[in-house]
Amino acid sequence: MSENFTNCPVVDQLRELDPDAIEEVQEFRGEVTLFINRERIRAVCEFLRETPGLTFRYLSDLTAVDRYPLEPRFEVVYHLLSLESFQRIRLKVRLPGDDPRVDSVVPVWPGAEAFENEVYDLFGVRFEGHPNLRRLLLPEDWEGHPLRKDYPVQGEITRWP
Amino acid sequence: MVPLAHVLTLSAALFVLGVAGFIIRRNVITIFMCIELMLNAVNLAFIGFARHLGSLDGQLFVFFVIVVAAAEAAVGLAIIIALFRNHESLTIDEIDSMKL
Amino acid sequence: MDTSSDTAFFLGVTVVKVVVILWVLLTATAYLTWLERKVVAHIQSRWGPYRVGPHGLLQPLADGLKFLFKEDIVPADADRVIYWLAPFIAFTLAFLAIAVIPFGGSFSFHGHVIPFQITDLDVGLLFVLAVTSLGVYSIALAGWSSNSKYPLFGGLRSSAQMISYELSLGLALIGVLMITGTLSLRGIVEYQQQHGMWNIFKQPVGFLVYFTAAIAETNRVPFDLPEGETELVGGYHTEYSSFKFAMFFIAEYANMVTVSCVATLLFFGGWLGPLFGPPWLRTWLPVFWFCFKVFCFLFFYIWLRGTLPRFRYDQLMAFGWKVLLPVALLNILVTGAVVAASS
Amino acid sequence: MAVTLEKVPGQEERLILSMGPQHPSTHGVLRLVLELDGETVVRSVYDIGYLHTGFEKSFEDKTYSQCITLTDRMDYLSPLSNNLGFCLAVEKLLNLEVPPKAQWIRVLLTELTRIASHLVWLGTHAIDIGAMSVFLYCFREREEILRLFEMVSGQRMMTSYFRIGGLALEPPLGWLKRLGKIVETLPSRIDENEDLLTRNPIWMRRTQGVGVISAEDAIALSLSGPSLRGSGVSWDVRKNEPYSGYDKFQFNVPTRPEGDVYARYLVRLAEMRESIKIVKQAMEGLPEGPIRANAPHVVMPDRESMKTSIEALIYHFKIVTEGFHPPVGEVYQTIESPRGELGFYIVSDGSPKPYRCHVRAPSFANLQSLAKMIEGRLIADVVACIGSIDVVLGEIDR
Amino acid sequence: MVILFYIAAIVAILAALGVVLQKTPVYSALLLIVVLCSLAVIYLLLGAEFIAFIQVIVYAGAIMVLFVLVIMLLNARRETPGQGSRMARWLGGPLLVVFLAEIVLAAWRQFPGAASPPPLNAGPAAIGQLLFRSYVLPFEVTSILILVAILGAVVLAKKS
Repeated sequence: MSENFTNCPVVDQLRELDPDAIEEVQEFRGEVTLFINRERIRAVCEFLRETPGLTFRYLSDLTAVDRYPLEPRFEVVYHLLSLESFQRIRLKVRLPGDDPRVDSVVPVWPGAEAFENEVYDLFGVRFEGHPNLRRLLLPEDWEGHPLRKDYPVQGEITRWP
Repeated sequence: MVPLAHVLTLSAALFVLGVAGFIIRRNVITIFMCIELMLNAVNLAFIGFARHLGSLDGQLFVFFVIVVAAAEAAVGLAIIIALFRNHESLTIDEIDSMKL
Repeated sequence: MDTSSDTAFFLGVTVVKVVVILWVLLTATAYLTWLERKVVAHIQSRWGPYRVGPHGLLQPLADGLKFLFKEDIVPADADRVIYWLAPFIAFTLAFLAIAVIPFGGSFSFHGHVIPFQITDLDVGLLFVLAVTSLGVYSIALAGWSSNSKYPLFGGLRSSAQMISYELSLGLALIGVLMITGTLSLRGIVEYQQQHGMWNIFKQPVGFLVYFTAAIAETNRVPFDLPEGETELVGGYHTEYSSFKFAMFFIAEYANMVTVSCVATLLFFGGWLGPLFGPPWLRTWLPVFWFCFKVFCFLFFYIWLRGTLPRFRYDQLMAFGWKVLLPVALLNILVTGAVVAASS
Repeated sequence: MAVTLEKVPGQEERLILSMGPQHPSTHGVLRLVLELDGETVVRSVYDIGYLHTGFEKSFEDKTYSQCITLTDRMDYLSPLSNNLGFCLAVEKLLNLEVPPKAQWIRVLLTELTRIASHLVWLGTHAIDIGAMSVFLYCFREREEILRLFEMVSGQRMMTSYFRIGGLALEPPLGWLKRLGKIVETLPSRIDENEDLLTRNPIWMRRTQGVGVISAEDAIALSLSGPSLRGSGVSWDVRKNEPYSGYDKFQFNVPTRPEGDVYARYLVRLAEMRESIKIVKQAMEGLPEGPIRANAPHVVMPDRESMKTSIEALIYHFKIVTEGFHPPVGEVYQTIESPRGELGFYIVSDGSPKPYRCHVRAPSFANLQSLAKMIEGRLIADVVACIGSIDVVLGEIDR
Repeated sequence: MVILFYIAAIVAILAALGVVLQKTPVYSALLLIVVLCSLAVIYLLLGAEFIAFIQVIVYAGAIMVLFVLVIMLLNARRETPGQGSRMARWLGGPLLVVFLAEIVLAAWRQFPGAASPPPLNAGPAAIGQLLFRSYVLPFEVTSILILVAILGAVVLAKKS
């Protein structure tokens, strides 16, 4: 977990593109995690997908983690995969609890639509520019976002009519 | 044997009913069906005459009428479908322009 | 013998025949369902019904009872009159067609010659065609009156399908008619008897077209799109339950029987077959041959069901119009040329 | 849930059809809302969540070992793949090496799971298109494989056989013999099914050119597994990022360039044959040795040592009552499940329960391609396409 | 036989009344099928066997199926009552009755009583002979007409 971790060519190339894009780099069990500036996530994703030699063309996964009660509370996690070099990389965007919104990556990967819907549904993170942000797993009129850490686990006792 | 007059009376009654329906109904499809009713009334008269005269020509006319009715139904229903597409309605009062 | 007692005798015999044939047909259709379950089960290497009676032989009875006592559900917005009418139309028409089917020669009873047939019409084949052509109403109306989307699709599909395939069905038979020169079903069989050759050898193409179209007419695999349970849930009878459903069910199997009977009569020599033994056997053997041939067709139906996937709607229409119809027309053309050349 | 489609003004004659969740061929409780022009699908939206059980929330309140039983129930047609994915992820988190015998048996069982799962797919796909018999043949074969699972784990479907660091038990005696018999008969049984379908003109007409997805679209839509390989992209986690010793096995990754339903069908059939090859290799080269890693604080001791060793008893008590403490960190481990790339993303805060565990369900991503496949096609094709991407709703809704 | 004629006639008239008075198109169509079938029975009684079955096969079995199909397709429910012109309402009925009376009167005067008609051979063979000998030109013309009708129907129903 070092700020000056440079064993990954992606990091250098990204720093070249935009010095402010990467906030932090971590490595654990051989997996590289880049913390990306919230404003730049779409640009970074586009860059990673398009740049020859990197070609992280495949969005493997998109999810979120709630670090409640820490702030910034939410981390949106992107797992990218390069089908050519068999590399994986993890991007993270930190979002504050009072304004959990981030640019959608659907314009970059249409396949992100369902994943972002799910994160919106279960975490309440809003994705700007998502074509059809909706509750995916829970009913339309559901209140709250169950995967948040402050969501009551016990709930109310349901009375059947 | 059935007297010819009775056959013709039935035929006339059906024809008049067809005309009445043609006048009082508002739905295009029903109106079309009333036309079919009139055709059938005429067919009945043909068959009656064929029997009366002992000639097959009347029956052949019925044959032709049926065939033509089939063609007419195909075209007529196609027109009705086209009308419905453009007017969203089957009521004859609302379809008053010649344009489809 | 005076005519009035003659007429009375004729009427009595006809009533007896109607009752017997109806009973036989109802039982046959009931056991056809059993046969289907059994055969398909064996095709799929399982046992099929085995609980009710030995080898599940009483299963049709159990099914019938179940249908009788199940709750009858009518959809809330259904057009009730037509919703009721549709299964009755299906049922009646399916059993009406059997009236002109001869299933044997004739036997004598107290000096009267009684044919194995309810009534012999000069235009018997036309009667069968007329009755089956009305069968489409039951399905179309059932689909429409349920006021539900899947049945509506099933109804629309079947209307289009039946109109399309009826053409080929009728045209396929014309070849036979041209050869035999009669519309009487009994006459067609007698023609085959006189010429000592089944029509299948003269009209193989006609038979193939007829049977393919007939499978489509009876909505069976691989043309069972109006039901298509994996696409349209149950097609036109999705919303039907209890005895009304049973009527559709029975009608479908009765139609299969009718279609197989017509195929037997027109192409496979009807009740013709080797005769031997004492006179009573000679009287009843034709009936046996007839039933045996019909059974073979029914078995083929079931076999298809266990084997083939289903067509898609557009493919079905394309097949009907672009393959079956031209082949049927060509068959007529060739048959006509041959008949004209040989006469 | 409860999605609706609004009618486009001026197109009132179009029909909005709600297909599912109660429908014979939506493979569970998938609901599709279709806008139909005649029988042609104009637009479609899928609606899921009818089987939502909140596994991801439940994971957070269970120790790592307890989570394994939950993973069974996600993709209920391939429980062992799910077990494996989760165990591998936790093992990666713990940096735990699994002994070769356990790895081999894991490979063997997950490949059997793949065959069993593909058999269910083949059967249901065939019955969707109207071929009834194939369905029952496939289930007959699958039952044989499920009996094997029952022999090793005591359960036909919810096996929970893999443990973090190895396996639950030694496979019973006579198991390999039985396995050998099944492996011998399986190829001919697959041939039988193929006889009924592959060259069948009706089958080919129903599947060829239907639901075409190009390679670019497949990648952009995060498609994975056989559906991706059916579009000509040769990506298989087993081959490209080997786990659990897959690099020691010889097998091919079948692909087809067409991208239609038929291509996906052929790919899956070929995969079943490849799986049989892997199973044979694993059977023949099964190494001797322990079935659990030597990590007493993580892996449960066996019953014998518990009776003789006080340390083993204490470890047992600690693992059962408290669980183990992995290091703080996060891992993402993918495996090739029968449906595609199954990923487990586990965030650990050092406590015995995962802080967050996300499942990247292959069906969840694959389902997105459905809209692209069916728009402009007929209702009957919808059914064929759903079958061809082989979705399992338990996994989608989690 | 004669009784059968009157039964069929009464059924036909009642059903035709239904066709005209029903407000739901499907009922009208069904009743029209009843009319067609009872007419077929009358044809049978009048010695037109072939035509009777053609009537059922073609008219009831094909043409009316098209009607039902179109009604289903366009989902035509009860029609809305229109405001017809008052003159039609007051004059139409009596005029129709007068029209009917005229025809009936003429028919009864022209053809009184039951004449014994000459024998008639109306089998398919006889009809075929006549059709393809004396009426071969009309026959061909109708076939062209049907072709044209098919083309017209396809063009009309096709979506623009």
